[in-house]
Order: sequence, then C-alpha cells, then structure tokens
Amino acid sequence: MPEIGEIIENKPIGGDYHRLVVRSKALMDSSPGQFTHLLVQSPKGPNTWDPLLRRPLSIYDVDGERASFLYKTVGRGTKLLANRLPGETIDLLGPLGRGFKITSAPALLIGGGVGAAPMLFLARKLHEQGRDFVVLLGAKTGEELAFAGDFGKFSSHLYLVTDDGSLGSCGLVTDSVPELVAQFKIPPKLYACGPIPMLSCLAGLAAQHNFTLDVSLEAKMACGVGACLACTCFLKDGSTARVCADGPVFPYEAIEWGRRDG
Amino acid sequence: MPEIGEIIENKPIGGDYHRLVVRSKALMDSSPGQFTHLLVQSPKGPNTWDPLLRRPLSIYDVDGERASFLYKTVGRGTKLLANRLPGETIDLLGPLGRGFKITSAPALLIGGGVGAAPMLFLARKLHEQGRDFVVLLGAKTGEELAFAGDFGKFSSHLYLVTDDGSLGSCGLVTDSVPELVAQFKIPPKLYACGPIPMLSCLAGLAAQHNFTLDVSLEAKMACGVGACLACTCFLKDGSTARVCADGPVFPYEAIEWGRRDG
Amino acid sequence: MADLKVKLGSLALANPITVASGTFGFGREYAKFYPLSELGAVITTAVTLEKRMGNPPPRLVETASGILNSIGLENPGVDYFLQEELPHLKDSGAKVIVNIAGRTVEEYAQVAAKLATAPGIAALEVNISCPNVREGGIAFGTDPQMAQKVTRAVRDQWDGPLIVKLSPNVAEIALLAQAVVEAGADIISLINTLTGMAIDPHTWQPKLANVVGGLSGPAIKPVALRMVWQVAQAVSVPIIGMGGIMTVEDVVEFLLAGASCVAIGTGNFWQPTLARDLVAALDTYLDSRDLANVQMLIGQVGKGGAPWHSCV
Amino acid sequence: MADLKVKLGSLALANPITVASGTFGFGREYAKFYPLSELGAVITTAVTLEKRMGNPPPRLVETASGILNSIGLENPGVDYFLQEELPHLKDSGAKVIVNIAGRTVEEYAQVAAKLATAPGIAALEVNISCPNVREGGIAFGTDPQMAQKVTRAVRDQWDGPLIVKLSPNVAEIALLAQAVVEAGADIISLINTLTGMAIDPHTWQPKLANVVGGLSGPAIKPVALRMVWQVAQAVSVPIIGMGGIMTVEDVVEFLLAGASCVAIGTGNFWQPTLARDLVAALDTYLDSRDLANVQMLIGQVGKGGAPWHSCV
Ligand SMILES: Cc1cc2nc3c(=O)[nH]c(=O)nc-3n(C[C@H](O)[C@H](O)[C@H](O)COP(=O)(O)OP(=O)(O)OC[C@H]3O[C@@H](n4cnc5c(N)ncnc54)[C@H](O)[C@@H]3O)c2cc1C
Ligand SMILES: Cc1cc2nc3c(=O)[nH]c(=O)nc-3n(C[C@H](O)[C@H](O)[C@H](O)COP(=O)(O)OP(=O)(O)OC[C@H]3O[C@@H](n4cnc5c(N)ncnc54)[C@H](O)[C@@H]3O)c2cc1C
Ligand SMILES: Cc1cc2nc3c(=O)[nH]c(=O)nc-3n(C[C@H](O)[C@H](O)[C@H](O)COP(=O)(O)O)c2cc1C
Ligand SMILES: Cc1cc2nc3c(=O)[nH]c(=O)nc-3n(C[C@H](O)[C@H](O)[C@H](O)COP(=O)(O)O)c2cc1C
Ligand code: FES
Ligand code: FES
Repeated sequence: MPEIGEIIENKPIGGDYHRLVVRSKALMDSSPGQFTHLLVQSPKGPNTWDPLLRRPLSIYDVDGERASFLYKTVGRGTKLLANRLPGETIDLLGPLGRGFKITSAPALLIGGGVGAAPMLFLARKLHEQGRDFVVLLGAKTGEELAFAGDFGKFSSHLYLVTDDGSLGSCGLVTDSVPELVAQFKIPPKLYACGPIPMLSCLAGLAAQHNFTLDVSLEAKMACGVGACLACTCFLKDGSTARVCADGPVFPYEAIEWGRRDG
Repeated sequence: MPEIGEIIENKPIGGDYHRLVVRSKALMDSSPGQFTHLLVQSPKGPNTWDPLLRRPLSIYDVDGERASFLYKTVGRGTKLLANRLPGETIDLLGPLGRGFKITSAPALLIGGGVGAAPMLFLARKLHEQGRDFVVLLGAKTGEELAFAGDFGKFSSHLYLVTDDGSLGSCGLVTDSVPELVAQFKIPPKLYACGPIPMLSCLAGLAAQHNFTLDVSLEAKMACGVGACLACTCFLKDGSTARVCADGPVFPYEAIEWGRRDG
Repeated sequence: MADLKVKLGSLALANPITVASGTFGFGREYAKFYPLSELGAVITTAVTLEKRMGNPPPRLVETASGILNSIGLENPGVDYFLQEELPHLKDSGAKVIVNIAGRTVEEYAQVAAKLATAPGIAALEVNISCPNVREGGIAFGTDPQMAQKVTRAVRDQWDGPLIVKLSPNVAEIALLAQAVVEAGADIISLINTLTGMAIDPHTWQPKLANVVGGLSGPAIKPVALRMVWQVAQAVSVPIIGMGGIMTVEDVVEFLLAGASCVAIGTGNFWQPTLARDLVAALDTYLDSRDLANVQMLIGQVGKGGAPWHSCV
Repeated sequence: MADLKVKLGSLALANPITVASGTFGFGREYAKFYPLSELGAVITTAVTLEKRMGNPPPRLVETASGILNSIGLENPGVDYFLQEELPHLKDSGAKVIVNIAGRTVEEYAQVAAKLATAPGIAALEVNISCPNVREGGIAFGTDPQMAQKVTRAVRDQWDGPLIVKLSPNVAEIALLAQAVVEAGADIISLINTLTGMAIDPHTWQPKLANVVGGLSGPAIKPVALRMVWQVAQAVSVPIIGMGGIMTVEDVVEFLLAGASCVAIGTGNFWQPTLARDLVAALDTYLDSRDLANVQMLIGQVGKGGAPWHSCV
C-alpha cells in the first residue's frame, strides 16, 4: 500500500550522500534487501508531472517506526528529494521486492559506493540474530564513506577500501575479497550490492572459488511492483525476471551477466 | 533583461491573496501598469518543465529597490509561487509592457479583485506628483480586500465595495462609478483593471458619458515581450495588438470588446 | 452517488475507468492494492501466440512529463495466459478485456481463435501498433488496408465486442478509425504510444537498447485528446480514450471529447491506486455539478457549461 | 574555444544554434536581450503573401511540459516584411532565414518570388504544415505528392539554400523527407508542432478558440529526436533539428541524432537569452570533452563515448 510517511530527518552526510529518516508503519515489516518506491516531489506544491516516476531506494535501516535511506544525489529525482524538509510528508510505496536470503553461513557483506545502502539493515538483522559477519565497504574517496560509522553499532569487523586510499586501504573492494574470505573458518556467504562491474567481478570470483553470493541489482523501474516489465533482466536459464518483484536480490548464478546493462 | 532578484517577503494576506516583495534593480525603472514575467519554480531544485511558462504579474509597488506584487493563488503557477521563501532568488523579467498614461485630469482608480494590483503603484505616482485622485476597490468579500490598507499611505479617498457587503458598500464596483464621477469638479480620467465583464461595463459607461478610460487587460502569455503573438487582442480598427508589448494598458476605445475572451 | 454505468455497444461497464494494456500486467500485482472489481474493466498486457522475451534492457527512460518504453510485448503467450492468468483475473470479479498482438495477420487470428474458446472474456482489444513482418515491418496501424485485414481476421474468430486500438503515429487518425469500423470493429480505443527516442549526452548512446520506444504519460495528453475528439466526429462507435490521464479533470476532458470510457496507463506507476481513486473522484465531480450520470459528459465539449466565449 | 562553425550545404553558419520560426518574431524583441549576430541564424515567423490576422484568442494553453498554440500565422505579409522588418534584421548582423507559408501552391511560389528579389536573405524555410485550401484542407506536409509540389514551386523561384520544414503529424517521416529532397530541398528542418487539444473541465469548452493547436516544448522532444534520427538515416542532406530544446544536453542529443544545427523555440519563452546562452554552453561542452569542433558530434549517436552496453 502506498503510505504517507513523515520526514524526520533529511541531511547531507558528505560526498553527495544523504540520509533520510521517515516515520513509517508499513516499513516495520520489511526485510534487508527490500526497497521502497518513493515520490520525490513535495506534496505541498501543486502536482507536477516532471519528473514523473517514483524513485527506488533500498531500505537502509528500520528501527521501530523509524525507517531510513541512504542516497546519493545523482540526478533530478534525488536532488528534489534532497530538498525535502523534516516535518513534510512523503509518499512511500513499500516494502517491495525480495531481499537477501539469510543462511546460517557466516556472512560477508560487500557494499560498493551507495551499494552500502541495503547492507546496514542486513547487518542489523545479523547482529540481532547473533551471527558472525564481516562488512566490507568501498568508495572512491573517504568522504564518500562518511556513513560508515553507522555500521559500528552492529559490527566490529568493518573493512573500508577507497580508490584513492584516503580512508582504509587503497584499491577496489573486489581486490580485498579473496583475502577476507580466506580469514573465515567456515566458507562465508557473500551479500553484495554495488555497480555492475563490481558485481560481475564478484560473480566471477564466486564461480571460480565456489562461493555462495547474493547480489542486489538495479534497473530502471516504472511500476516497481512487477506489472510493467520495464525492469526485466535476463537469466541464465533463458527466462526473464523482474528486478522489482523477483529481485532486486538474486543468487549470482541466476543472472546472465553478459546481457545486463548499466 | 532577465534579472535574478531576491525574495524579501512572500506572505498570505487573506482570501487567497499574497504579497511578494523582492529586491530588484531592474524594476526601479518601471511605471504603473507595467508587469513582470516571473519564473515561479524554485531555482534551488533541478529544472522541471512542468509548469513551463513564466507568469505575468502587475507591479504592485516600487519603493527604491523593493518591488512588490499582489497575487491571488488560482492555479499551479501561483501556488508554486506561494511556496517560495524569503532569501531565495527569483527570476524576474521586467518591467514589461506599456503602463497607464497619466494625464493632468483628476484620477479615479478602479480595481476589481486582484485588478487592484497595478493601482497601488499608480496611487504612489499620483501621490508623489501631488495629484488629486480617488481609489475604488471591489471584491467578493471583505477578506479579499485585506490589502486595501496599503492604499492608505497614498490616498485618503478610498472607497471599498464588496459583493456581499461585508466591507464597504454592497454591490459591484461598477455600480458606484457614476456617482463617484459626479463628485469630481473636473471630469476625471478613469484607470481600471479587473475582470472583463467589469471592464466592458466601464467601457459602456465611458462611451455613454464620454469619460476618458484606460484599462489594463489580461491575456494568456508565452514570451511576454511581443514576439510570439500568443496574447493578441483584436482592436476596433480591425488591427491586432499584443497585450504584452502594446499593452497591457489600452485606451478603452481601442478595444473590440465583442471579440475579447476571458 | 451519480450513475457511473456506461454501455459501449454490448459491452456494459459498471464505470468508465479501465486500465491501459501493458501497464497493469494481468492484474495480479494491483489486486494487492484494491479489488479489481472496482474498475469498469481490466485490459491485459498484450498476449501473443507464442511466449515473447521482449527487448533487451534498458527498456525505460523518463522524459519530460512522460516515459519512453520498449518492453517489446514481453508476455507468456496465449496458452499460458488462458491457463495461469485468466482464471485469477476472472475470479477477481473484473471485466476482462484481452489485448492481443501479432507479427502477421494469421497470428492475430490464431490468438483470437484460442481466446474465443475461453469463457469469461468480455472483449478483445486488438493492438495494431505492431510491425507487420510480412510487409517490411510497417505497423499494421499506420495503413488503413492492413488495419482492415487484421480487424477482419479477428472479427472472423471472435463474436464478442471487438475493440481496435489505434496507433497515433499517423497523419489522419479518422481515416484509420473509419477503416477499422468498416472492417467490423465495435469499439475504438486510442491512443497507443507515440514513437520517440532519447540519447545519453554523456555516453552518446541511445538510452533504450532498442533505440526507439513508445512515449506515454501527461506529455502526450494533448495529442490523445485531439485524436479522441477527431475520431468521435468521424465514427459513431464508442471510444475508449487514453493517453496521460492522471487526474479526474483529465478523465472529464476525455469524456467531453467523446470517449465513453477511459484507460489509465502510466498513471498507475505514479500512484498504484490511481485508477480506483478516479472512480470515486469522478463520482464526486458529477455530484458536485448535480449531474445524475456520466453519460451527461460524453461528447459534450463545447455544449454544456459556460458559453464558449464567456465574455462580452 | 572549440570550432562551432557548421556548413549546411552552401549555408555556412558561425554556430549551430538558431531560433525556431514563430517563437522569435522578426528578432526585434529579442535584439533587446542580446546581439542577434551571436546566433548561427535567425529564422523568422512565417511570412505569407497577404497580411494575416491569425486565430481568435485564446491562442495559448500550457500543458504538461509543453504548450499548445493556435496563433494561426498572424503576420504582416511579405511586402511589409521586406520593407519594415528585413532591414533591421539584416542590420543586426544576423543570418536571416525566412519561413514562408501559403494556402495554395501558387501562394508559396509568389512569396518566394518576392523574397528572391531581396538581397540579404540567407535561406528560405518552407513551412508545409499548412492546410491546402484547394485540397480540402489536408496539410501539404502530410502528403508526399503535395509536399513535392510546394517544394518544386518554391525551388523554381528561389536559387539560394532551400529548407523544407516537415510536419511530425505523419506515419513515415522518412518518406516525406525523401520526397522533398527529390523535389529540390537542400536542407530539411523538423519538427513542426504535433496537433493537440485541451478542454476546460469546468466550462466544458475547448481551451483554444480554434479548438486544436500545435504542441511544442519538452513534451515533444522524444518524438522530435526520433524523427531527426530517422530522417538522418533516410536522406543525405543536412538537418535542422528542433522540438523541446531547453538545455545544452538537448542540443547535443539532436546533433548526435544527426542534426547539423538546431533551433530553439518554446525555450525562448522560458528564458529570453536561452539561444544565446546555449552557444556558450555548447562551447563549454565541447571543450570539457576535448572535442575540437562541433562536427565531431553530428550523427555520432551510438558511435562515440562509452560502448553501447557498457557493462560486462
Ligand atoms: C532496487 C533499487 C534500489 C536502489 N537503492 C538505492 C539506494 O539505496 N540509494 C541510492 O542512492 N540509490 C539507489 N538506487 C538507485 C536510485 O534509484 C537512482 O539513483 C535514482 O533513481 C536516480 O534518480 P535521479 O532522478 O536522481 O537520477 P536520473 O538519472 O535523473 O534519473 C532518471 C531516471 O533513471 C532512473 N535511474 C537513474 N539511475 C538509476 C539507477 N542506478 N538504478 C535504477 N534507476 C535509475 C530513475 O529512477 C529515473 O527514472 C536503487 C535502485 C534500485 C533499482
Ligand atoms: C499583464 C498581466 C498582469 C497580471 N497581473 C496580475 C497580478 O498582479 N496579480 C495576480 O494575481 N494576477 C495577475 N495576472 C493574472 C496572472 O498572470 C494569472 O492569475 C496567473 O498566470 C495564473 O497562473 P496559475 O498557474 O496560477 O493558473 P493556471 O490557471 O493554472 O495557469 C495556467 C495558464 O494560464 C495562464 N493564465 C491563467 N489565468 C490567467 C489570467 N487571468 N491572465 C493571463 N494568463 C492566465 C497562466 O499564465 C498559465 O499559462 C496578470 C495577468 C496579466 C496578463
Ligand atoms: C510500459 C508500457 C507497456 C505497454 N504495453 C502495451 C501493450 O502491451 N499493448 C498495447 O496495446 N499498449 C501498450 N501500451 C500502451 C498503453 O496501453 C497506452 O495506450 C499508452 O501508454 C497511453 O496511455 P498512458 O499515457 O496513460 O500510459 C503500453 C504502455 C506502457 C507505458
Ligand atoms: C507560438 C509558436 C508559433 C509558431 N509559429 C510557427 C511558424 O510561423 N512557422 C513554422 O514553421 N513553425 C512555427 N512554430 C513551430 C516552431 O517553429 C517549432 O517547429 C516547434 O515549436 C517545435 O520547437 P520547440 O518545441 O522548441 O518550440 C511555432 C511554434 C510556436 C510555439
Ligand atoms: S518496474 Fe514494473 S515490473 Fe519492475
Ligand atoms: S506573450 Fe508573446 S507576444 Fe505577447
């Protein structure tokens, strides 16, 4: 059901990243990896049809009635969202999609850039379940990892990587993965979200080393609920899947990586 | 030249009316009856093309660098404008058009509804010139004349009329005109702005009683500067005129009243 | 409570609000938001003879007040539809209108023949905006003769109400409407999407993998409304109007222009409950104007309300 | 400073930014905002044989991301133009392209003949979106044969660069482009406005006195871009692209699609300095990508930049 939530907080937190906190009842029932399809326009003003579509954002955290989002301003929609003020209402459609399948294996959570968004909520759940897990976050610069402290609440095993080495180690997240995996006593399950090159590289590693890997994909979305088939991705078995309703999380083996686009 | 002004004040003042005050250098050179073509969208957000056009507003007053507007929220554009906040910038294109031709005759200023907008600036000019003039303002209800006090600065001859009699006398502005005109020792020049039925009724009176009458017309505008011919009105002599560039003020005799639309 | 019932020939609907093909799947997803029986009808996504995978991604671009899509008729095929989708849709209590498409005249006929055997389908809507692979890929809907051939072929297989959905990518929409009515269409629906394109100024690539796609949403409303009005002048069969409907005022505009019923498409993406909400909003519109029934709006542009040039 | 010069056959422009007919008058008004010589060219409002009063008001409606206009070619006639408007426009230093329209083939020819006698006109742009009064009011631009007749008639009178401006209200824009090129057009410009309509849901009256009008602005950009791209595949003459251009990214999209030059129309109403501002913005775009000249963009969709499907 579309729900009219209330904005509690909406702040820049460095590097074009923002944290949005809303009061929502519907999102209390969500699970990590699910997303919300939001109307970015202010409901105060009269209707405008430009921009027209909702914007999908992963659920960053849910703490009682406080649901939060981590987003990066990249275009018109996210910039409009960044202008929204506490106290205003916001039209939320969610939770939507299918999230991560938490298994009993120890977990390695990997977020590339704003792909960190679904990972905090996953970390919360794993923490609540008393699981053993490691978080690996990467970004271009340290400024873009300003939110990393949020993970401290749930995990003491936090590894940071930046392209320029300005925070944590220097390099790509994918570079650190083999070494990190080697530190686990029991083979871990990997949970990843980030740009397609990162995910497909992880998929390659997973195929090579026989990891279990869940990836959260992105696609241009219209309905967000599975009806319009705008977000279709091609699967290895020759069938198609809707990123919004059958995903956004898929086991990496299901995806036909060669036919994915950015 | 389009000018980026600064919003000093933007407040509801009763009955869907708002007063907008901006800091503008360009408008210091304007004269009563001229208008400004404003971009209502917030420049803070990313571009939106809906709504697309500027909105024309008469210049309500100019006091040094403080220019003000009196507007009624009637649709999307004026509602967006009402959401704009002090401190924000606003894109002003003006002064545009040709204003009232002030003559040496004593003046009767007539504003119907938001048609009062160009009258305050005219009152200021007449007052500065030490002229003798009377102001007649009409509206549906007294609430819609909340701004009438602004006229007190410049005129002690202020007559108010409301449809329901809730403020001033009861009736239509046009009802009071013959009587008011009769009180002038020298035949006055009438300056009027308001709905078309009011203006055409005044035009009828003027023709009958041989008044001088300038009317300020409205028309749907695109460019506002005389290039697109969207705002054309038909003249009695069979030619056309652009409300934005040849008007908005016309001597009543010029207008082909039968071919005007709302 | 005004009377919202409309009759499009033998197709009687409880209200004039339906949903546009391809924007509502087979109803499953939106049934989670409201009972589909609250709509006048549900028009399904296009069903073809064989399953189709559709076009490669990206299939969607947002444009000014609109969207471009190149879904490419992804659907599970008519047999799957009959077995797996029609039953739940019928059970929802919705009037079911099935949108059909094909690559050749024969394919349209075959799909229609299969659907004719199934009970519970209120009408067929023939999507003629598809390229005819036998005729160099020119859309059936842009040539009156080809449009007639498809219409006749489906008419031969289907006795129920036959809706033909016109493409707006033509010079004279009225000619197409007349042609398909002559060939047996009982109802005209319009408009399908306008063909458009978008390019990424950073990567220099088309934003759709398919390069071109169909433009829908508020951006196209003026074109849709003009075409509904022109077709209403040209033929006497009822019209289902669509193209950018987002508000009850939009619904009223289409009814005034001559549509007996409207379909909500892109609007469903903005607000999933929109179609249902517009049923209530239309009722309120009519009540507030003391109009006893929705019929009083249909085709009344320029007739009711204030005189055309309201001023002296 | 990248090289912004473009050559459209024998028509050489200092930069590829012009202004669309009907949105810029005869340049008088916008000359107050910037020197017209800063533009690649100025395309005038349509000039007809006789003075025209245009349509009754209202002539303008705002729609979602667009506007509908029904100006109806109001203009002072070709004689007045030559005497009162051409001189100041020439003096401004602008390249002058005169847009012409008519009710019959002969009218087009007569206007062209008069303009052919005047020095200082860089090109004619023939607006064929006008109804042919001899052929039941069907627009010249929707029928390839009629479009050819008009083109030939003007070609016979005018030796300079001949631009034919296509109407988008057709099924196959490429056919029209081929037809007018065959008939002697040196350059194609497109698109003119899409025909649309709007109704006031309160008064039940059409919002335009003329009932229908032309849709322009960002709403139509996807259709315009698609048509430019299709025409660029179909003919080898240069193209002037237009339809909803508001930003430098829009300019780049049209150039990539195959236009050698673009025209700013509705955008002038949003920001009177827009066309001039876009010249500088295009220069910045090129510089920031180390592109030495604007030629490097023209028709390059899908060729430059990142590979089409950039991901593995
Ligand atoms: C399931 C899912 C979860 C997401 N979670 C997050 C998140 O938690 N934080 C975050 O910052 N971003 C997230 N994204 C990406 C986010 O939706 C886009 O950044 C956003 O839609 C961009 O909108 P815009 O108007 O600012 O950009 P524009 O580029 O102007 O958008 C234009 C259009 O493209 C679409 N679009 C643009 N980028 C993307 C993208 N990467 N993925 C899908 N659609 C896109 C927009 O929705 C819009 O329709 C998620 C995407 C998906 C599909
Ligand atoms: C020269 C001139 C001076 C004006 N001065 C004032 C003023 O001082 N105060 C004030 O409140 N209003 C004034 N108006 C009217 C004001 O421009 C409209 O109320 C406003 O444009 C409505 O915009 P909207 O988006 O809120 O309404 P909508 O109805 O949603 O607007 C839709 C479109 O119609 C146009 N439009 C709507 N109403 C009018 C109208 N009455 N006149 C012209 N165009 C209209 C809009 O510009 C827009 O293009 C003036 C109009 C003109 C022509
Ligand atoms: C994502 C999407 C898919 C569509 N698929 C179909 C289809 O399968 N068959 C069809 O006839 N029309 C299809 N259409 C066209 C719509 O039914 C409708 O005619 C058009 O979108 C205009 O209405 P709107 O502006 O309200 O969306 C589709 C439109 C969209 C946006
Ligand atoms: C108010 C107005 C008047 C126009 N008059 C003409 C005209 O006289 N001749 C012509 O060929 N096109 C005319 N056009 C069409 C434009 O030149 C242009 O082709 C169209 O508006 C699309 O560009 P745009 O979206 O940038 O406005 C007119 C458009 C508008 C908005
Ligand atoms: S966005 Fe509509 S099916 Fe996924
Ligand atoms: S609004 Fe363009 S000429 Fe008046």
